[in-house]
Amino acid sequence: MIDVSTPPTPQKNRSILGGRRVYRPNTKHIPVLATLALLIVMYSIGVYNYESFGDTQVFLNIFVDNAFLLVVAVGMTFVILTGGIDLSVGAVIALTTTVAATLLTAGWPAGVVLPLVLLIGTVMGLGMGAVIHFFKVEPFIATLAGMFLARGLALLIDRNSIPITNDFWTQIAQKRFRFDDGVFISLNVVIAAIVVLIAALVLAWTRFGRNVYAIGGNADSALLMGLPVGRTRIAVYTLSGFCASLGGVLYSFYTSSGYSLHGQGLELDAIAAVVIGGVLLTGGSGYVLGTVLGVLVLGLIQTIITFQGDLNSWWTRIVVGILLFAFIVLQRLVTRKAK
Amino acid sequence: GGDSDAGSGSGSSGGGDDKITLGFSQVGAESGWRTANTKSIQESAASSGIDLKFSDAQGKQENQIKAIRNFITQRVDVIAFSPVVESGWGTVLKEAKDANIPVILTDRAIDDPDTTLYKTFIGSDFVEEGKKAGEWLVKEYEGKSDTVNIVELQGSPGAAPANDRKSGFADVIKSEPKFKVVASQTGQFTRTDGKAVMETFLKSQPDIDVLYAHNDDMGLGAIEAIEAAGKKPGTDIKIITVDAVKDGMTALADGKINFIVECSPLLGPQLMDLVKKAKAGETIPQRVLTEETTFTPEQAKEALPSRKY
Amino acid sequence: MTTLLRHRLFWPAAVLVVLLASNLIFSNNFFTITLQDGHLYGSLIDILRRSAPLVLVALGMTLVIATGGIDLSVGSVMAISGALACLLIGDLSNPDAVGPVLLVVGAAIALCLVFGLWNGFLVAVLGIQPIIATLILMVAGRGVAQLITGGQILNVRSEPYRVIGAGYFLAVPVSFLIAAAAVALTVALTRRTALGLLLESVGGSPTASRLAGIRSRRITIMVYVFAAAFAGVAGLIYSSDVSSADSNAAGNLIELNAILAVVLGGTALTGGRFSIAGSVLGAVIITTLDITAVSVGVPVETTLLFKAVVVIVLCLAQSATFRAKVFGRFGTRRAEVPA
Amino acid sequence: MAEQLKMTGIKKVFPGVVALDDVDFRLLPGEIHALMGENGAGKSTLIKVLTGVYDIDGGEIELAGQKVRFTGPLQAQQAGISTVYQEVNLCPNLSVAENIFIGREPRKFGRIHWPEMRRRARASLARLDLDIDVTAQLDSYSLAIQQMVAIARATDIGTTKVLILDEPTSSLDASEVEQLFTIMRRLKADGVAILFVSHFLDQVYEVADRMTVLRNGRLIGEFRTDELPQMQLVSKMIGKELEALEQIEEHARETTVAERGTPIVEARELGRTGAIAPFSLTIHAGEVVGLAGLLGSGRTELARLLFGADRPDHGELLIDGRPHAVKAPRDAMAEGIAFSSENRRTEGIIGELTVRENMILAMQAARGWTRPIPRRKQDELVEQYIKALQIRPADPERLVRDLSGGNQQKVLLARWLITEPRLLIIDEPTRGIDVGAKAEIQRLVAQLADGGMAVLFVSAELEEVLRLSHKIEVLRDRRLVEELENGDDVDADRIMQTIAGGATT
Ligand SMILES: Nc1ncnc2c1ncn2[C@@H]1O[C@H](COP(=O)(O)OP(=O)(O)OP(=O)(O)O)[C@@H](O)[C@H]1O
Ligand SMILES: Nc1ncnc2c1ncn2[C@@H]1O[C@H](COP(=O)(O)OP(=O)(O)OP(=O)(O)O)[C@@H](O)[C@H]1O
Ligand SMILES: [Mg+2]
Ligand SMILES: [Mg+2]
Repeated sequence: MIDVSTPPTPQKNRSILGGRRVYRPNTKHIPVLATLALLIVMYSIGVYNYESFGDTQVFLNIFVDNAFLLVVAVGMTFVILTGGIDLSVGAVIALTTTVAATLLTAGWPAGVVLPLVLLIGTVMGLGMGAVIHFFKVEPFIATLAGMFLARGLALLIDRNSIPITNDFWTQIAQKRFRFDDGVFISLNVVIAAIVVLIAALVLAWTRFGRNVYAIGGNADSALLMGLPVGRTRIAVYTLSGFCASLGGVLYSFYTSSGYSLHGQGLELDAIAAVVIGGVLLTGGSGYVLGTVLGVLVLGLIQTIITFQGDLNSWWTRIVVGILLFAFIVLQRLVTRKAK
Repeated sequence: GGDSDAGSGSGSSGGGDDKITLGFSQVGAESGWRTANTKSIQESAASSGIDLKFSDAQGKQENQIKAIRNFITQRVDVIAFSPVVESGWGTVLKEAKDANIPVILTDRAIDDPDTTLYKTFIGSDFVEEGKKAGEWLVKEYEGKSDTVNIVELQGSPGAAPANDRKSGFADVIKSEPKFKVVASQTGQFTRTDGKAVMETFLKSQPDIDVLYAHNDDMGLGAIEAIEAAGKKPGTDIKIITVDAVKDGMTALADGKINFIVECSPLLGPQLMDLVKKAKAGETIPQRVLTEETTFTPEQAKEALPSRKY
Repeated sequence: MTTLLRHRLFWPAAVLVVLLASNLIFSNNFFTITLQDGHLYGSLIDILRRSAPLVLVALGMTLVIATGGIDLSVGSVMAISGALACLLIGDLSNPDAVGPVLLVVGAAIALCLVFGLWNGFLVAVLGIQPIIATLILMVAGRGVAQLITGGQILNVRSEPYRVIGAGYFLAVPVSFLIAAAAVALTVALTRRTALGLLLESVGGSPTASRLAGIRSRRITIMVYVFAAAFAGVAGLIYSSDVSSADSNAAGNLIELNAILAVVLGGTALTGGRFSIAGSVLGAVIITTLDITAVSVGVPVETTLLFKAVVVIVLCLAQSATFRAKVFGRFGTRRAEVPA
Repeated sequence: MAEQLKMTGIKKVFPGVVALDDVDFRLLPGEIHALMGENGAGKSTLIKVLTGVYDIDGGEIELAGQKVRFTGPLQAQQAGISTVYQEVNLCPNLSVAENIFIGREPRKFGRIHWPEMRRRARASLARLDLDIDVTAQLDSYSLAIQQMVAIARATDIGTTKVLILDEPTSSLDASEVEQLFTIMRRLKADGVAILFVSHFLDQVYEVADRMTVLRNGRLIGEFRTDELPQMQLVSKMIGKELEALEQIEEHARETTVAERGTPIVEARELGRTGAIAPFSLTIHAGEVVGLAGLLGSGRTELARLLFGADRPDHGELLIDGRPHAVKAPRDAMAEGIAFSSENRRTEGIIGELTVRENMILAMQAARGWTRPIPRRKQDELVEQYIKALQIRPADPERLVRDLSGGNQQKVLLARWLITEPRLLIIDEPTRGIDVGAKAEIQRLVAQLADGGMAVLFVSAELEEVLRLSHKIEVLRDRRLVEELENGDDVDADRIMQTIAGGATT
């Protein structure tokens, strides 16, 4: 944490938003930079304390194990940037995996099932967005209803967990990109990385992306400025629905199963990741990169707990809480000081 | 009390010395039963000199997969886990297999057709438990022809024990048309919900003869509701539950419950034996059943003093 | 008539009436109240009794939400308070003496106050976003509760303690009386003093409030303390109801239900204006919904769907825009843009 | 000439208020047309009805002969109507450049061309004679700059046929106003039809060709500027004869401070790095101190330091001669200091509370939550100030956000007057307030000062400062450069010179 208050502005940021100020990071970047710095500190502590924590694969596993969360969190980032929230994502994952598994078991070809399940989440997102926009229902409630609906449907379809034995699915699930002996990432990671990249580009370089920020900054003003507020808002929930079902697909690759209880509480993890990454819950401020870091923080905490290896259930929770606390408070203090 | 110590592992990873390292991923701590299960494993690991790496999945499959993957990277000697769900273990277990780490399933089975992915499965058979409950009921009402109105308190919707205990029970009683399940709702495996749902059953169902609860806790909650309604549990309404935790056994001994199907959490000693054998490369049977029985009030009175959990 | 239709709480109340009426169809003695062993007995009494914890939690949540915050930790606080109470009562030499039990109850609530202070400190002093600040306690708190109970269900045999959740006073359920007292206290506190106004002001605009000389920090801390205290009482009722502490089940997901209740009652999550009556109504609706699902025999697989449908219907009924679009003109404004 | 825009029989009803009743309005290409009326007359509502922010309850709109009805500002904008709404309606979290271009960003290969956007933003601000960092976040700038940015946004659209400016000059200085007028005249020459709303009659007479007067939501008439003398305009707006106006004119700074004992507030080398250089200043009871300076010269910063809204990091503050640590607004309030912010929308009113609640807020905050002001007392106070400040509608239970801009400003002022402060700091108190009410407020300030209250008066309007102040503090580049006793030798020119840095001291 030595020098976090004045880290150099990353080259990339300068080209996007920098301009003339070189001596000080843009205040908007501080939360992200602080998170990054603290993440490195935390990782170093892990490496120092646990044997083989420093293995490349341990680090890569965080991505392998959290690819679906990352995708969902990216969708959530858009929603939160507009000042909304999407509680349905975990349930949409459950619905996606259940439908996919059911249809695949029934012998449908993967080429049909895949787009179909992606469509399900997208349509649900579209529906929630439309209700939120047209009927002025609070996002929290609209998406909570969406959560009940999606999980309810999943439960209705099948209350048991369903194995996926489809060849295509298992092949993808077991696809590995190996770099070195025992060092690999899964296809999920690649997909998640692509999603992150696209999302970052969309947010920084497209009108849609900027409208998202504008709405989060002040939706009334955005409307008066002649921005397509309604369209953007609906699009954002649609996008989140899509990301959730894509997350569901990744989840089904990851677990090769469909189950109505998959992804329970995942919405909270996604929201936490986004907020830890420095996105303001009130909207208008934050970056996808921050979300990636937020997911890494959660993953790293999980990894540390596993490496510790002698925590029983309640100590696990308490330690997760303590680590979260330490991280967030430090992040807050660093950010405050730098500002 | 809150004195239970944190595991027994030393914190350093396996290898080096000849101590066996066991990576164990538990479902969570969602019930007293589960905690007893954890305790049994931790205690028997300590007493048989096995270095235990314990990880709690907080009820999430993804956490469990992560944990297993971490065990693999840490190169533990044996991996054991109680799967949160039945499906979806192929990928990660293949990784374990590739890394030559034997895997033991505890408590719950998985449905992967490739049985070479794990060495053995030790645990109870939930369908069988449901059947035992049903068989007792059939015997209890043998020779009577009046309709028997049954209400059922299910576990959490979708959870394997809930699904299997329901279907096992249903399979047995469907042979006789006099058994009628008039209402079946989830009590989420908890006392409060068991009580709440039973309260409503008592008002919406005019005539209840039998209560079948998927675990003791829901049954215990239901007993309170029955008493509050001015009825006598065990007499006015016959009660069957599953688990046989201490509180349940006490109620059974008091005659408030009529029959309990045991589902033992004390897998520890059996598991440690298997771990040693797996490490030594001995052949072990694919399926090891835990020794489980059923209890009537009389048996409960006998067993209670020596009950551990 | 139109003023009645316009009233904020008309639609939630209407939904409640419909729910109750639908019960009548399925169980004809739904509205019968009899005297059983010297206390009132009947489905309506069940609703009152069982709403109590949710009403309490929703009350605290209302105040927190009014300041623009949110409290996710209420469920964990419930678990802790029940666990601590049961642990301490287990150690009493005479658990049937009223005095010591009252002391124990006081101790449990005092601990909750500390947790409330903690949340308030994170939010108001350190300036951490409420959702994350309270997430810490949500995660760690349940661990603490499990630590207290050792992961087991702690049984207590204490007649005075049992009274809190399962007892009757003058034939009326004590838990209902407690909830009613809490409602009265909250109403008095917010509407008889200036607290309500200051809360709404802080929630409406923190900056403007500060410049108007409001001690927003102190007020923010106060509402979190309130929320925790009420959650603590709710936890006592919950555990006393079945004379045991189950640190896993206690307060599980209650934060979502409480927020749902608050929003159904017409308080916006963005803070500002709040309605205590609305939140109470919301909590009663949710409880009635759960009871209704059981009493009309909705199959387990469809319970969630059933809940989703009711929530959606209620939201749409409450949305003036929806009514305007479907039933003709009720409201005139299209966009609510400040002048 | 054919009308560029024609509105006929416009009607708009809000619950409880008829905001517009059968209003006709037309706008010719190549003219600047002023829309005049008191606070709450319906000017902003007419504009919002036109651009589709509100639904119309009756009437028709024609744009270039075509019947139109917009469902929202987006459509209006696409049809060539570009608007600056009354309050600054921009996104505080975006950069200045983005605020100017969002929705029509320059693009290259389908993606936003940031360097080009920044370049054009700088150019467009340069036209308003403003040189600021366009990559900085909007809310790091003062309200005046934000207003300029909004103007830049609206005037930069090449395809604009109708330009609507709702009180764009309310917090601008004379020179900025001039810049704006230059641009307006140029656009007018290009054939753009411009609708201009302002409460500054001088400005209206300077640029407008014609004007339409509204009163209480009704059309009074349409006039050529050169045919309607200022006095008559006012009487048409107010609907009364002209005594009210006379009173303003005659009230000058005839009152002088009787004696100056210990100052209520004394700043000794008080300062805050990055905001304002250390300054020294005394304010006595019964004294009106005016702050003059250009936009961004640090007037607001100075005022905020005295109130404790920001923490000083230099010097000390003496209250009644004793050093005092003013760390938060509360501390200042405890010493009888009040501060009404220039930014009423984000730092002033609380929109979802009622007029009554907004008014008593500061007093209640000072008393603490345990001692609520009795309802009867509240009603009395509120009624008194609604009357004194002519707040319309005179309904204390109406939500403040439903009030017109000028009336919101009055509510804010009332909030502080109710606390009966010893020192009242008012930053742009007459922003967006109509002539009648402005006179009222000025008289009130003078009256309060006569009654012993000290006032620190910040206004972009130099005339106003000159008229009211006993003493004028001139700021330049965030530094207090001179203090002028407001004698006969002090006039606008003299102050302008000081501001410009050319005066001999
Ligand atoms: N959203 C609204 N809801 C209810 N009433 C409103 C709303 N907007 C405006 N009004 C009322 O309509 C009337 C006209 O307001 P408007 O804002 O058009 O006045 P204005 O002429 O622009 O005044 P000002 O000079 O103060 O800006 C006022 O009485 C106001 O209270
Ligand atoms: N010309 C300028 N260049 C850069 N920044 C400016 C300029 N003018 C104002 N600012 C910004 O405006 C902010 C507020 O200045 P301040 O409020 O003290 O000015 P003021 O004298 O009150 O003027 P105003 O009439 O704009 O309120 C400052 O923080 C500064 O960042
Ligand atoms: Mg206006
Ligand atoms: Mg200013």
